[in-house]
Amino acid sequence: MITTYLFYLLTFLAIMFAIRVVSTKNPIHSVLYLVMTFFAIAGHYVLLNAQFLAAVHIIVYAGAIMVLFLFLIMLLNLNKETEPHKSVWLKTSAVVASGLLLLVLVGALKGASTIQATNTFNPNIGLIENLGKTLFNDFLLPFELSSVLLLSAMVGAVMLGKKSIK
Amino acid sequence: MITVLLIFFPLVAGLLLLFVKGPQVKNIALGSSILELTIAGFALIKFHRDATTQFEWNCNWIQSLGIHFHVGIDGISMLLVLLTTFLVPLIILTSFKNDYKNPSAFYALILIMQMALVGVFVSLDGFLFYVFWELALIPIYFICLLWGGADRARITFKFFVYTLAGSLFMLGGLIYLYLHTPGGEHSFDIAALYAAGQKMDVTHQGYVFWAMFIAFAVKMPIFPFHTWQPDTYTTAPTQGTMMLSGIMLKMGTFGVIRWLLPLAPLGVEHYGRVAIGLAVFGIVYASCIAIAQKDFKRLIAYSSIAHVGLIAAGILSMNTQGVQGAMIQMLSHGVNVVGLFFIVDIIQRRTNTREIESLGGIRNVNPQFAVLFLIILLGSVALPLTNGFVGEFLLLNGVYQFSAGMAAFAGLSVILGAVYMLRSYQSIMLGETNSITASFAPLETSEKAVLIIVCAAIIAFGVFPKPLTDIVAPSVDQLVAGLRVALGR
Amino acid sequence: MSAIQIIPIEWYLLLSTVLFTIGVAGVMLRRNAIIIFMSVELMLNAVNLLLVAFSSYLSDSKGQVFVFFIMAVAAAEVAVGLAILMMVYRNTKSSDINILNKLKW
Amino acid sequence: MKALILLSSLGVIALLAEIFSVKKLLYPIVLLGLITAFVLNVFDWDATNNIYYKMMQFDNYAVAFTGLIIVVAFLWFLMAEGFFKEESNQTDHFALVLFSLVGAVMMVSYNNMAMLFLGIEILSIPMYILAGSNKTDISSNESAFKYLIMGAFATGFLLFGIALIYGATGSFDLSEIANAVSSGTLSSIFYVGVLLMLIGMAFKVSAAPFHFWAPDVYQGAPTVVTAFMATIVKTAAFAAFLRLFSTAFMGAHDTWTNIVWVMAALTLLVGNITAVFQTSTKRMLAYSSVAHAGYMLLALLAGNSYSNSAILFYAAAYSIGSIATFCIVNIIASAKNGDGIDSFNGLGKTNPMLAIVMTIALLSLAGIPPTAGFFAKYYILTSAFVAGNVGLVLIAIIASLIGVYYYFRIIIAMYFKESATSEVVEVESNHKLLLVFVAILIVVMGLFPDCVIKLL
Amino acid sequence: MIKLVWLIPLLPLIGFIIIGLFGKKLSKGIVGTIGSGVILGSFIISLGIFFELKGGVQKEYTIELFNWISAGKLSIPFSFLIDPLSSLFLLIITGIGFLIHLYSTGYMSHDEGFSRFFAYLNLFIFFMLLLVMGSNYLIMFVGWEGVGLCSYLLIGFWFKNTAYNNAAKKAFVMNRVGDLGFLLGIILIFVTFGSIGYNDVFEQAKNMASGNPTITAITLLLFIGAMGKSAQLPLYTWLPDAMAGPTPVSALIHAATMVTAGIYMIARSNILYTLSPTAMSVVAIIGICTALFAATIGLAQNDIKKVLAYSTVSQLGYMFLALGVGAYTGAVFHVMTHAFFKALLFLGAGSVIHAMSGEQDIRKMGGLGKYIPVTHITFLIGTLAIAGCFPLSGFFSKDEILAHAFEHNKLLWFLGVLGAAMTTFYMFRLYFLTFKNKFRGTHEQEHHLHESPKSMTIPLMILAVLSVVGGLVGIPAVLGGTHFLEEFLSPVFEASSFRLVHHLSHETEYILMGVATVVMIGSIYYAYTTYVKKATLPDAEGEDLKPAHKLIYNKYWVDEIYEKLITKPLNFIADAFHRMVDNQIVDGLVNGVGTAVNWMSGTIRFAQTGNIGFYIFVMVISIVLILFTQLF
Repeated sequence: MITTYLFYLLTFLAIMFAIRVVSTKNPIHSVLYLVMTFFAIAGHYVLLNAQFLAAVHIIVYAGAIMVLFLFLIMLLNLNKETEPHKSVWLKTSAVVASGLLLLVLVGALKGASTIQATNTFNPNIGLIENLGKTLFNDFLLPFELSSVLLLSAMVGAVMLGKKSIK
Repeated sequence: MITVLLIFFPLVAGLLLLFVKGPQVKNIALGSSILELTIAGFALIKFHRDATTQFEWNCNWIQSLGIHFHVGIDGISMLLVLLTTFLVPLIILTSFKNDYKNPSAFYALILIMQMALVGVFVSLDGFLFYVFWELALIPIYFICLLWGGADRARITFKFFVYTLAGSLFMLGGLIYLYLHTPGGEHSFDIAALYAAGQKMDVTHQGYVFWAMFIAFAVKMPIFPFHTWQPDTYTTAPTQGTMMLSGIMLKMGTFGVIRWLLPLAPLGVEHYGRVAIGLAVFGIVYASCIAIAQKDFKRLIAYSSIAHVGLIAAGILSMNTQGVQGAMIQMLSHGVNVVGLFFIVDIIQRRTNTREIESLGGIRNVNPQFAVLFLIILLGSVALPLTNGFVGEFLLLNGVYQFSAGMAAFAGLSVILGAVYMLRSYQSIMLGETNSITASFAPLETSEKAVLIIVCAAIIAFGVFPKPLTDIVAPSVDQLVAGLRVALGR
Repeated sequence: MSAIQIIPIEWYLLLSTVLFTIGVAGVMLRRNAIIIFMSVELMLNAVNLLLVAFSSYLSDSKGQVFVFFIMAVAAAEVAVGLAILMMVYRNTKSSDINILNKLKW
Repeated sequence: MKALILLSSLGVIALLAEIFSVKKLLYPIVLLGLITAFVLNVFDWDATNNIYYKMMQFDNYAVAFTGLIIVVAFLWFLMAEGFFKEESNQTDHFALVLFSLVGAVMMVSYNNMAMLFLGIEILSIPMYILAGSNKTDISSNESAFKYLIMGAFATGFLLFGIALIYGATGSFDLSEIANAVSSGTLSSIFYVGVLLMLIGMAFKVSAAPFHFWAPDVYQGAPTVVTAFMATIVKTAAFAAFLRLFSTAFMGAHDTWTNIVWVMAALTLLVGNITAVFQTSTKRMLAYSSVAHAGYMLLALLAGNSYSNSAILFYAAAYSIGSIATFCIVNIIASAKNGDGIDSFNGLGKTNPMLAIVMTIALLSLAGIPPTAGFFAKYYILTSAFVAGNVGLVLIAIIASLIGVYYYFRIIIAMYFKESATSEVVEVESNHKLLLVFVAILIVVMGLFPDCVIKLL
Repeated sequence: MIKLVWLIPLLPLIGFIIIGLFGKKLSKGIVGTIGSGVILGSFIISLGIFFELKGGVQKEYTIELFNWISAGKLSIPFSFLIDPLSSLFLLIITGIGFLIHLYSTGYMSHDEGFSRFFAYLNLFIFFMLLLVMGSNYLIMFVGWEGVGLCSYLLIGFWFKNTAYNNAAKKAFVMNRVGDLGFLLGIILIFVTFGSIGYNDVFEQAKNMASGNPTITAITLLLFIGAMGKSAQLPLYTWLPDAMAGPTPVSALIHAATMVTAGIYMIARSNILYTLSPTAMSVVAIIGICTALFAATIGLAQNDIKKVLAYSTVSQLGYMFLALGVGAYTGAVFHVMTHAFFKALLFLGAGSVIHAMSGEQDIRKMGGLGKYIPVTHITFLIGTLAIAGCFPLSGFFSKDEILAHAFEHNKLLWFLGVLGAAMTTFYMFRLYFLTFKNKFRGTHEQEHHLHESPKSMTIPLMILAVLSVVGGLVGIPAVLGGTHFLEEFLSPVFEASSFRLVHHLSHETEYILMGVATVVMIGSIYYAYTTYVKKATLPDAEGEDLKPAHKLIYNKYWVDEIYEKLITKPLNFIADAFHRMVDNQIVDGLVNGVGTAVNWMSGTIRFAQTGNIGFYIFVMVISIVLILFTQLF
């Protein structure tokens, strides 16, 4: 039962914080709410027996990515509620559109219960050992190639970030 | 082999011409076109007067799609190859007094266009035919765009898109047939396409008919697909107009004979009456409009619509007289219209106007020109013993067998043609001279040569068309017989 | 006790759909580029959550491994995105996306 | 596969060149590397194997597309030499382009969603950066920014789709998914996943109504980068799109054919119609690029034996034509300080060579015989015809007529309009060489298309 | 001789080519000699052939030169048919043609277009010969159109004058109207009989039943051609206008030869017409109507040539009347006699005009008899001949026609006699006004009056003789003759005469002749009293006329009606088609497509707002739509 309650709680938090992320005016607050959302999601990961992933998630998102955001906001001095408002009309239409999307998606995804698990239940699936095996056997090639991704992101970020030398 | 030579010689000559500069360009162009005519003449000598396809050349081109470089000449093709190779030297000769900028490109384009035209007439593969068909459009587009008259950009563009639109429908029709070719492998070979078309039922042949008819109708052009034509003819440089009206127009009529009739005989039988109706209406319609024209070049353009309408009607009535008449008339019309447009050119270069009303009395100053003009005019109004008559008589005969009423209506062009041609002749040549025409310069040698050749052809073909009919008759008979079989008559 | 044995998969599906939609709404609603980026992150996290849920439900580790890649990509995207944002900011002194509408029609 | 490794290494070499100060040599090394990669790639022909736990399938399809990508990349490098002359970011540019090529190769050879996803991202992220590589130019900034935000947004949907498909089938492997589809009833979330992936892919190939990014991004990015996007990125995206839908989702085609039908029609019409009014050649080409995606969608939709080679040929014809046009637009735009159509005025007189090549390229793009573009269109139409999509064929015909309309505006400007100045635009000799080569290639491909279509 | 038949048309053609190409360089004498000489050559050959036919057993020769047109089963040889009918026409054409050529050497001697004139004349003879010699309808059509062309060229001979050019054009176009009918008729013949050779067609036709609707259609179509060429109602208006040409042309083409082509054609197709009583009736009715109609107009004309022109129309009407009542021989007979006296009258008129220095208005003439005696006498002979005075040629031919008409229908006869009375009246009116009383012209003209040169008067004299004796070839049995012509032509009309049997008692014929003669004398007397005794003059221009007079003076306003009814609407339609239909609707549609694309482009591109928010919004909406449509 506790799991169920935890699920409800985490779900509630995640959605609440997520909504705050998009609705808060101050970017700093947004960042912080997003961090909170990430924590809630990490909780879900734990609930789903993905302990390792939960840890990585916290480290990567809350630790690295979010700090990057904060850093940039501070650097560019954006921590003010300077964002001009979109007109009500636009906001309404945006909300309606996303509401519709939600409706459609929810409606479309009703049939998920027919999914049949092919494997027998294994609670250790999210453990580092299992993941490591999968990652370095099946997914070795993408793993290696993701280095190319990160490398190019790095090169790119540096290139764009540095001042042009005239 | 000779067919391949006929196709590629002008191309090579044209490409080489691009690298020639200086005053020799005209002569080289003329020389190579005459050489091409010689090749055609050689082919004519070796040509057996029967219905077989000769000088065939068939090799794989796009193997995976069953597309071959398959060319050959039968009577129908022979006549049009002759027309093309005969007219191109004339057309080049007509330009000897024009000073075009960048002449090497001009003549190269003409020769390349000749290559495409010959290609169209000898193709025995649907895809190859289409490629040549489209290829012919590019040089003429640039000829018109680069050397044309006022407002040419818009007009030539309209012409290009219009004809392209038509041909795309044809492409659709060809692909459709290609996908229905019998046997395991699809093929674009003409025989396979014929077989594919003829085994379809009326409805599907109807699709093929309309898809291809539109392409040909635009090219010819037939009412109501003609509106690109007067503007284009008027705007294009004279040689371009001649290429367009003298030869390119025949692509449409040839297409109907070679590709439309045997591909969809039932379709033609079933829907042809609408097409013939359009063509016949177009004859009278265009003739009427010609009466209202003030610009002589435009007048001829409209008269050309009228003539070609009759040709189309004759072909679509699917009998020997109609088709044979069409073949003869294609040749005659090609010669006549080149002559007429050259006359416009001569007048325009000397007087800087084509306004019928503002001219007059040229006959007083230049009787020789008047006589040559008159002969060409008579050919155009189909006076007996000129080339125009033979074709027109056979065509009317063919249409009559389809429908007497249609023939009578189409025959109105006999009257209306006389009305507008004589009216313009009177206005331009007769009466007293005025300030514009008083100093009408005498004909240059090259001009005289062209006009005399044209006139000679007009009379020779009118008096003794047999050499031409002999070439084409067996093929036409075979075609019509084949159609009879296909229609179960 | 794993959640997967108690909580039906639909719930997770629903949750991630909601989160995803909130992310979409954020992208549409906001004009501040940074918040838009964050909304995109939210979308990606919704997907991550879904993948993890499926992974557990199917007892298949591939789903979780996939999440790693998404994280890597997200990190890369954020790095590049923020670099671009910084560059834009240098030129326009703003992070308002509506300023960036010179290219149109 | 070997090509993939070589390309990655080339990228790293480019980065190292900065350190070892052999920048001067880099350009020839890269060209040489591309040639080598091409040769290595040829050796993979007919060596069909699933490698690395079926992560990749380097079948002939992949080899053919990889070959195409390398060839186009080679031509692109010839064209874009100036882009690598800028001292400060030289190696970065090299590395980014090469890395994106790695992504492209992944996209044509993947057999696993992870590879697809990574491929897309590896291709896209350098593109985001390169689009903004003209750092002080606000248009370039805007371009990069729009590309990034919208790209990331679309990636979200793509990933959501992948997740759903994973949920429904328990696999990321294309063949396993295909098996699952054919083996029986799948949960409805699978179909949602298919549609969401379709949307993600449609975005990448800039199919309407997910094409909005393309014109803006293409216009704002430096011209050479635009050329890269229009050719290699588009080719790779289509190869990926086709591979995904012709293998994994073929069994579920009822779900997506209607959508693709509508998308193709919309793309054709919107792309072509909107291009008509453009005054900037670059933007016009951007819209035309959208339109060309529409034609390729036709083949994709057809899903028959013609589709693969049709898309390969179309991509090849289109890419080569685009390389030529973008090269000339780049030359003209830098010489005349603007890429408006009127900057082409009188080019036929001042630079006949440029004008002729441009004409051939435009004729190819417009699909006029005997150019490659014609056969490409023809082949696409055939495949659509075989599939019975006559309505789409009609739309495509109409669309290509409209296409002629705007391509010819440039031709008319070159030959008909008078130039304000009669000065001759300077063209570097390597560009001349490239252009002549490309022009010949266009015609040769148009005349002998068999050499390409026989591959697949 | 028969082997030389190809020379008959070839000689004029050679003459045409020589004069046409080198005429400018040759002297007038040589041109005249060549021009007339070739015709004379043809005439001699024709004469030879005539006698060969007359004497020989074989009455029909077909000479094939080459295969002209062939398409499927349609095969048209270029070949000639020589039989009594064509040989008779050959004689008329070459004979009168020669005389007129001769006359022209004098008449045209001062014209700068002398050589051109002879070239045209020779060409005309060539085509006219083709017309009558052809062995099938298409060769006839060749000649038919060819003479039309020459007529066009010769009417507009003085091409600087716009009115003349208009007249020429009108002639050509009106002829073309008829030609279309003819052409369609030929095609129908081909469709019906599978051939257009006379022999094939007539052989098949002989076995057909009378009243076959196809035959009626063919004959009516052919008759349309005849109406155009032979100036019958309603296509006659070109002929009076054609008087714009030089007078020899009027004599040759517009009186003696070309205009009788229609009669030749129907006579040639007699079997077809015989088979169609309907067509016969139509021919007869149109003929008599034309005869009367033109005669009434002739009563009030003041231009010497116009009077003769209307008289020609009227006489042609008689010939058609003859054809319509089945008197084929009579029609041909009248063609011949009419050729003599009408050529004579025209040439005489030409001589008068020559003397008057170009004046053609008879109100300004008078008393010319004493100045130009030869012309005067010959003109009088011609006038008497046309009036049908015994025993001049006109008497016999007209009598034959009227007799057949009487036999066929009394009303037709009555109308015919009425027309004859009018003919006599206006011809004598012309004669009296021209040659009697005092000269009414200017002094200058009077001073200038002189007899024409020999080259002109000799033809006049020859023709006068022919007009007198020409009737002798057709003296009817009732007057003790053998009617040589009927016998000679009988092979041609054999098949028809088999179906049309004539019975008319001698008494009746005498009475008819008597009536005709009385009427003629009455008319002459009335004309004499009016114009000689009372010396009445026709009203001058612009005077108020009585309604009936006004009506005929203005030729029933037919030209004006045609102008309103045909020319104006045609121009209006042409203009409407051009401006409205072609430019606005047809081309408008085409251009409209372009404009629409442009407009759409201008509109749709604004969807590309440049705003990321909007792009994303559209994407989301599209996604919603896609999911919604596909999943629900």
